[in-house]
Amino acid sequence: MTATRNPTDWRSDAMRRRIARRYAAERRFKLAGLLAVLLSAAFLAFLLVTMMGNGLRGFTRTEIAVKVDFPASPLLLDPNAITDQALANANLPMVTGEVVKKALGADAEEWVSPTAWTALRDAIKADPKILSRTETVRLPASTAIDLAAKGKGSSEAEAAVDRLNKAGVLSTGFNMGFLTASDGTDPTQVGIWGAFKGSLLTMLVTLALSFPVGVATAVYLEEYARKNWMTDIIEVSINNLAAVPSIIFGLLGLSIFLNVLHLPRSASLVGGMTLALMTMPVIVIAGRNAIKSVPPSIRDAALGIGASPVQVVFHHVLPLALPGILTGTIIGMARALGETAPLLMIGMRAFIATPPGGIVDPATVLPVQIFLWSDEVSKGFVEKTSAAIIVLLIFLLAMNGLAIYLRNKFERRW
Amino acid sequence: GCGQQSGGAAGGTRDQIRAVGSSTVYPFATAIAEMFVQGNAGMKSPIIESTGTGGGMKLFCAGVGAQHPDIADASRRMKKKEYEDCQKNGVKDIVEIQIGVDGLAFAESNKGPGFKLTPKIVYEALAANPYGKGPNKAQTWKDVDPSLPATAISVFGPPSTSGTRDSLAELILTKGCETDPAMEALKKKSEDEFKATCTRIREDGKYVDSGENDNLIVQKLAANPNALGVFGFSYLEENKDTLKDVPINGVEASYETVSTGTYPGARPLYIYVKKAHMQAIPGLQAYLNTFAANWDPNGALTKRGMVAAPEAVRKASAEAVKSLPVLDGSQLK
Amino acid sequence: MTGPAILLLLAGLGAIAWVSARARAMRLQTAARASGRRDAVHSLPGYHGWYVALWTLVPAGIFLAVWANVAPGLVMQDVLSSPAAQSLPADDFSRSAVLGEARAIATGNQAGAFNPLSQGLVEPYKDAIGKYGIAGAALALVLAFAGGAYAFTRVRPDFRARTRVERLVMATLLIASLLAIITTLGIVASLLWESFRFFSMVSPVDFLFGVKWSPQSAALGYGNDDAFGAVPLFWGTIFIGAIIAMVVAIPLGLMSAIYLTQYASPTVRKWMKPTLEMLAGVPTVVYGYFAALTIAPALRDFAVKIGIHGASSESALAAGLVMGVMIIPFVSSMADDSIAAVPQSMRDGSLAMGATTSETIRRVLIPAALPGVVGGVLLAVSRAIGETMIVVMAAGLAANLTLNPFASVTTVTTQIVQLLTGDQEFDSAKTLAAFALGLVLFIVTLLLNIVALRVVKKYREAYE
Amino acid sequence: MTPAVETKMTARDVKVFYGEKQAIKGVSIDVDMDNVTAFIGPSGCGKSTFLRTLNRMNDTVASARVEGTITLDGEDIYAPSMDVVQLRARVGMVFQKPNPFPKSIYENIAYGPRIHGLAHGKADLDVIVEKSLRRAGLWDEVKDRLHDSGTALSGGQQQRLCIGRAIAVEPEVILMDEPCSALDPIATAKIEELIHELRGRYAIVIVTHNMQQAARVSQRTAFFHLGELVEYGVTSDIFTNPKAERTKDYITGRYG
Amino acid sequence: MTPAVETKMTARDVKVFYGEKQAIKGVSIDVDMDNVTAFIGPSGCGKSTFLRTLNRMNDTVASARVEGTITLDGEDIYAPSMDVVQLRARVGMVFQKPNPFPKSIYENIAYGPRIHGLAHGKADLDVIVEKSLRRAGLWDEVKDRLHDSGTALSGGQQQRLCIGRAIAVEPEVILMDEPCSALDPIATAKIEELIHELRGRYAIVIVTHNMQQAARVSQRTAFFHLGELVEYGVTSDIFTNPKAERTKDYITGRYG
Ligand SMILES: Nc1ncnc2c1ncn2[C@@H]1O[C@H](COP(=O)(O)OP(=O)(O)OP(=O)(O)O)[C@@H](O)[C@H]1O
Ligand SMILES: Nc1ncnc2c1ncn2[C@@H]1O[C@H](COP(=O)(O)OP(=O)(O)OP(=O)(O)O)[C@@H](O)[C@H]1O
Ligand SMILES: [Mg+2]
Ligand SMILES: [Mg+2]
Ligand SMILES: O=P([O-])([O-])[O-]
Repeated sequence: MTATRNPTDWRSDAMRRRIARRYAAERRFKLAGLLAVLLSAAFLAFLLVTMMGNGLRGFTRTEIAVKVDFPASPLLLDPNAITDQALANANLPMVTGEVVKKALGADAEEWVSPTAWTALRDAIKADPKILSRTETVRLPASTAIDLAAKGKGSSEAEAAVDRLNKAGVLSTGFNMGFLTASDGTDPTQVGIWGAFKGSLLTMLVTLALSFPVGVATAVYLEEYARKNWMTDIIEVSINNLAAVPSIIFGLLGLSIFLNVLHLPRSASLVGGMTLALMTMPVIVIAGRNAIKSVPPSIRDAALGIGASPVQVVFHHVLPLALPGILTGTIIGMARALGETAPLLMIGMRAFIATPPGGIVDPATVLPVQIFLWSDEVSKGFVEKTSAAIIVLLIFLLAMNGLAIYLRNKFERRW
Repeated sequence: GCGQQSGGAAGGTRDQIRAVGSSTVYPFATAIAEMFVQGNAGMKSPIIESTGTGGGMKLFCAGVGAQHPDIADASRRMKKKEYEDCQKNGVKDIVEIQIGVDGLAFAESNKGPGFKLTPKIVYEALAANPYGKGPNKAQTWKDVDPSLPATAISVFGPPSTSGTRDSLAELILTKGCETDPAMEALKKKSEDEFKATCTRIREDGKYVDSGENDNLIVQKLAANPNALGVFGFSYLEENKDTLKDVPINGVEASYETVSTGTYPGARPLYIYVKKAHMQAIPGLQAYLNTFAANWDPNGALTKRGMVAAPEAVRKASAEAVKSLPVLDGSQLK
Repeated sequence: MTGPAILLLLAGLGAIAWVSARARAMRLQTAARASGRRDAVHSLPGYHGWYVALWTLVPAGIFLAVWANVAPGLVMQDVLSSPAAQSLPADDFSRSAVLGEARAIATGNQAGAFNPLSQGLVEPYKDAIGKYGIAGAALALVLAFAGGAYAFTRVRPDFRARTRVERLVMATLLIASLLAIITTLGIVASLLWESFRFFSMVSPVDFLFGVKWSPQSAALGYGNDDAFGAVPLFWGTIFIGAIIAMVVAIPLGLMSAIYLTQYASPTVRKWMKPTLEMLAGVPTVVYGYFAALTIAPALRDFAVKIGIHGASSESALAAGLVMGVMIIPFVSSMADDSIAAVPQSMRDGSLAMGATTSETIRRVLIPAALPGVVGGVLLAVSRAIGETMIVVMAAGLAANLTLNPFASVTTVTTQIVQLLTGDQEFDSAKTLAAFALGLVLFIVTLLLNIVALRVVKKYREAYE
Repeated sequence: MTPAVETKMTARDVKVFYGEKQAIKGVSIDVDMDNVTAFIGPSGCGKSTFLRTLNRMNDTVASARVEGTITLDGEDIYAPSMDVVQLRARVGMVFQKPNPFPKSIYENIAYGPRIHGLAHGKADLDVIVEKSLRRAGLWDEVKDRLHDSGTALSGGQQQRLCIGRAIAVEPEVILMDEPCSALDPIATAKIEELIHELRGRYAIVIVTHNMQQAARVSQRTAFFHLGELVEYGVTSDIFTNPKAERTKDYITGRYG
Repeated sequence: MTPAVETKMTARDVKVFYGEKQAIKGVSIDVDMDNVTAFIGPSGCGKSTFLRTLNRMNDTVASARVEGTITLDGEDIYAPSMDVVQLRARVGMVFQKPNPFPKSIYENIAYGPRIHGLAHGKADLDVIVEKSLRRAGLWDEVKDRLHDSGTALSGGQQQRLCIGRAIAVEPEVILMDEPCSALDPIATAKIEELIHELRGRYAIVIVTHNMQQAARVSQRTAFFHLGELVEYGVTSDIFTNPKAERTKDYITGRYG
């Protein structure tokens, strides 16, 4: 041992400077942390704002009010025999063109959407008596006019919009069709209902398969499995499945469900099965954690008065773990709802203009619809893509929000 | 459960039309699908997948039955090899219908330098092995032709499964290649070698294979003023505000030049239908009729950027829709 | 008898079995209890009910499942032996087409025949289907009755019905958990099988070490030689997922976790944590769209402005940057967990020595949590390299071996999508290459995952 | 050591292993009906382990293995014919930390009778619940809030609830593992009082680390050390006149 | 209660709140240099809480709030001018469970001097490490494996390492919160011996739940109950002749 050291002089200048330096470092470090948080949040905000900026316009559409003198139009329809087929045979697209030209001028045909005649059809269907009088019908504007009316159009279209505005026939309103229609070729006419229903059916299949299996597995592994090689393999499999890239599940779906089992291509059934394989491990892991967090003292209590192991689990452990399991399930389902890549592999990327009727019908899902629209030629699709993204995000955020709420609400400190 | 119903025997059921193939035809096929649904009350919407002409042909020729598509969309004619493939798999009676014409358009961003190209330039810029003289060394357009700017060669184009790519090879590259007389000799010597020399595209990143989505190419071009893009004429039409045409041999791609065939990149568009499916799949005939009703010069398809076929061709096609003549494989190349 | 009807009938039988067995057990037990012996009664009456109901339903159900697979064959045989079947075409393909159509008409799935031959087979089909339908239903009912009766005779006060029922519950649970293994095996088998076919066309050495990737030219018939060198793909994947994305995600994720756990007030934490978690909830297709439409062009403009002319509008940087943002919550939640797992006593120990918070974090907490953090980063890397939509939409298809972040590179997942969408020919090297790539991806993520979990587990154990 | 009372449970040469490790090294003991038996000993000596062999709660620990014979009313409780579920109903258990189910007070008590089918109808069950709560000395405190959550009670009340829960299935033996160690002195006193009242009706075994408590509530005391039963006898003898050296050292606070 | 020794720390009417709940209810006490002061009392009475006010470790608990005055050498340690970092270096702390950093033995000791800049160069640091380990009575046991992990030591060694770690920054006061409760009797004896040796060089405060230990190591004992300081005085007095009734009850094992 060397000579005893002098007690530290905490008041010396050197020590004071040192401490000041240490506090400065402390502040810098804290600031770096704050910046990291803010930067991450800013990115999220930027993303959301961009999507909103582009997408909100997608929920509206421009309409042109056209006065239609039905008796004078080249329409050959008997007001007393309006059937779908009669309407289909009436060559409405041509009639619509004529009507528009008559009302707004020779070049006006370009201004309404190519599918504007459906508005005419719907008006006649709603009230066949219309055929005997003059009536104002609101026809959806073409993409060019629509964009120009929203301030993003070409110069010609803007000139046309000016003219229409002067005539007072242009109006912009909420686009109900966007929520009720399906995929289409004309951006003013497309909607998300088909894809949304496809998503719904797919999620239904996913949930029906992954939830029972996932919970059963979690219960077995956490409560009953003895530690042996088989449990080890199951555990390793599940942990690994949870980390397998989603596209690999797509490959599995393609080569097994489609090519070996010959299940129908593009169907929600196969999509749901593929996503179920992906979601199951998430539920298992969440379920195990939830079960694990039920304190052993509850099990002891039940066992101690003579409950069987199965009763212990079904009477006590599962009800207590349920919020945790549900949280995990919602998170897993949210992930599945946003998943795109594996579904591309099994052909859920086709153009399908009618909503699927069941789980074996060809369908697409919201994220894939977004992907498809993002590749569309017409510029009108940009805002529709963003609008669809907004819808998807609302759902996902709601699901995640629900999960967070559940987690906070039922978070127990035993 | 479902496997037994739809798989197994070829019967099964499908009440929706299924079409696959060309991304060039895709917008027209979907537009027709939409009109078909609106014009035929109670019909389900056809399912249309854009796989590229080649990919579509493979699916189409895989067999007859519910799990195989009814229609193949094509931006070039069916190849002999594909026809034989079809025959081998029991797809015997095929009906060929030309629906219109398209131009193989070259485009650049509005901010681009204003290229002027010839097939020869394109060939020398893009060939893997120009005139069989070893790997392509051209880095900038100027290396190919002194009149062009010294910007790096960068062409976005469709992949090998696409009919557009085949058209590029046939209509432009081969023409450019044939400007060298030595190639004539080569063609006589070995067809295969000639094909490889004249159509194989370089793979060193100068030609960027951009997938089936022509729209992606459009977006990338808009963002990249020094690049060129190759795609269907309709895409150019739709994006006139961001892109401009690059003339070939001094001819601009326009409705007139394409329809009259003066534009070197003009090519026919087809759909192929399985005759065996005509009665099995509800609405198939009506779908074809809808096509026929809309391919006139002032029809709905031209509004979407398709170029109408010459009058005579349209007449023949309309006749084909009615009588459904079986394609004779011996005419194919 | 139709499927739903028989199922409904069985369900009814099950319910009856449950109710009657339960009632009987209750009666018997009341009598037995009077004897006073505690073990005279074993299970609650409800368990007897379940026991008998299960014996009624399970054997019959299993039989029906088997029957549903056997019956079509029997029906087919019957139909083939009918006189109308003698005129069927010889070749299998058209023959099964006709049979399939006839069956579809017979079961009401199709309205009319387009092959005249099949119309004649509709009646034989209807007959056969009806015959075997009734046979199957009858057998199922017999089984249900037999099972139920057997079980019913066993209802006695001290019969251990609960044990039996619980055994079945356990078996069900076990079977469910085996599904994970089956899925894993399915993945491995399908990947291995297709990859094996691929490697019989292309040498694995060329695939793993080749530097030229041009499957399109292979598909055009220029030969498979040196068209499938996957090194540029591997590089692109690593460049985007393991380098650029991590450069973004690690500092931001780690520092966010530190700030939120160690500095932020409870209110800030309560709001910011879910906000950051939202980044993980945004679907990748949205990130892809955002990267392709907003970030990539901006980056390209920026690059051109600072004088990088070769900048591509599909730069590795755009995809990597956005992917990094997506990964932030993974890193931060793993870091959060690891830091939280460091015992409070470590923190106290350091603070009690007079260390500042940041000194404690940097010199005690992070070193102590390092294995956990590293494990988390490995998991994040495995997540990033498997990510598909962002790169499909924002990264390029050009297989470049480059270090320039503004250049375009392609990744394994992009190529898988590219190779498999549309063209589905299952024996070309081009299609199979997708599976070989999938196999590599699977193995790599698996290894990363195993290593990461090991590391994390070891680390957890250290503080238990 | 051989009192003239009814012997309820006997253990003969019981050994317990956790994997390789032996936690109980051949313990023989008789538990009788009219006395409260206390197990004392330093931490880790195996008191809890041994207690849990008496109602086979050790079955739930995968690594645990029990050798030797334990009988209840002369019947081997480890015999294959013994139904564990019934055994545990007959040999009730109260744990160190009060562990009521997160259900209502009523449901806590009613759970056992329900799964064992002891009640016929709601009225019957009500009677059982009231009786059990009365015996557990909790009735007056909770009779107006039977449908409040059991976890909302104070620690001492919770522990009495747990005792009531055990009583509700009419056990013959009650095992208590340090039932007061998580409680404050007042609650402790209440539980001790309750044990006094329950004595005679049930055979009671209590593990405690508090020697004063053992002295207060028990008539027989067993001293464990390192998995062995060092000394077993009348409580007052053990505390005033321990025979073994180790017992003496422990009681005078030399270790533990 | 007023001995003629140097007073190191004083507390005057200290109150501590955890949120709404008051854990310390006005405690005044003097800690002096030459004695070991022991805090005893039943679990939850506030011993740890009060100890932690002495080096402001309670600052790290968000809900904790301290009222009253505490001085170190006459300086108010809760004054805004007081630097917590310095304070904690001057008032060291040893915890209940040994908590060496997961670093080498050397690094564990060197940590404090490093962050406070007490060593000038490697050689100087080596000297500090050796001296601290010697004082903690650990040098001979670890001198050949200074670069092994500190967590690889036995529990008793770890606790001595923690004491050495505290010593290395030259503190003036050392606070120990039940430093032996996680240790076996032999390790406990070693630590008690160490405390004897350290006495006089540092003012030492030790919390213990083991009354024998308090009797063995301390010269002054403070008895806490329900957040109050019930009695404070010379250890032998407290144990043989407690003034307060509560103290007496506690010492004779009536509760706790
Ligand atoms: N589940 C287990 N696995 C392995 N060893 C165990 C297990 N439970 C207890 N032990 C070991 O068995 C021995 C006896 O433990 P037991 O809990 O019976 O002691 P105890 O006397 O009740 O102690 P305490 O007073 O702390 O409760 C101890 O060494 C303990 O570490
Ligand atoms: N972080 C905290 N938040 C709220 N209450 C606390 C906190 N820490 C301690 N308490 C409460 O303050 C009171 C005194 O606790 P303290 O830990 O000081 O007691 P103790 O005498 O050290 O007990 P033990 O001997 O068990 O360590 C207790 O009622 C305790 O529940
Ligand atoms: Mg114990
Ligand atoms: Mg304490
Ligand atoms: O998609 P293609 O038209 O290029 O085949």
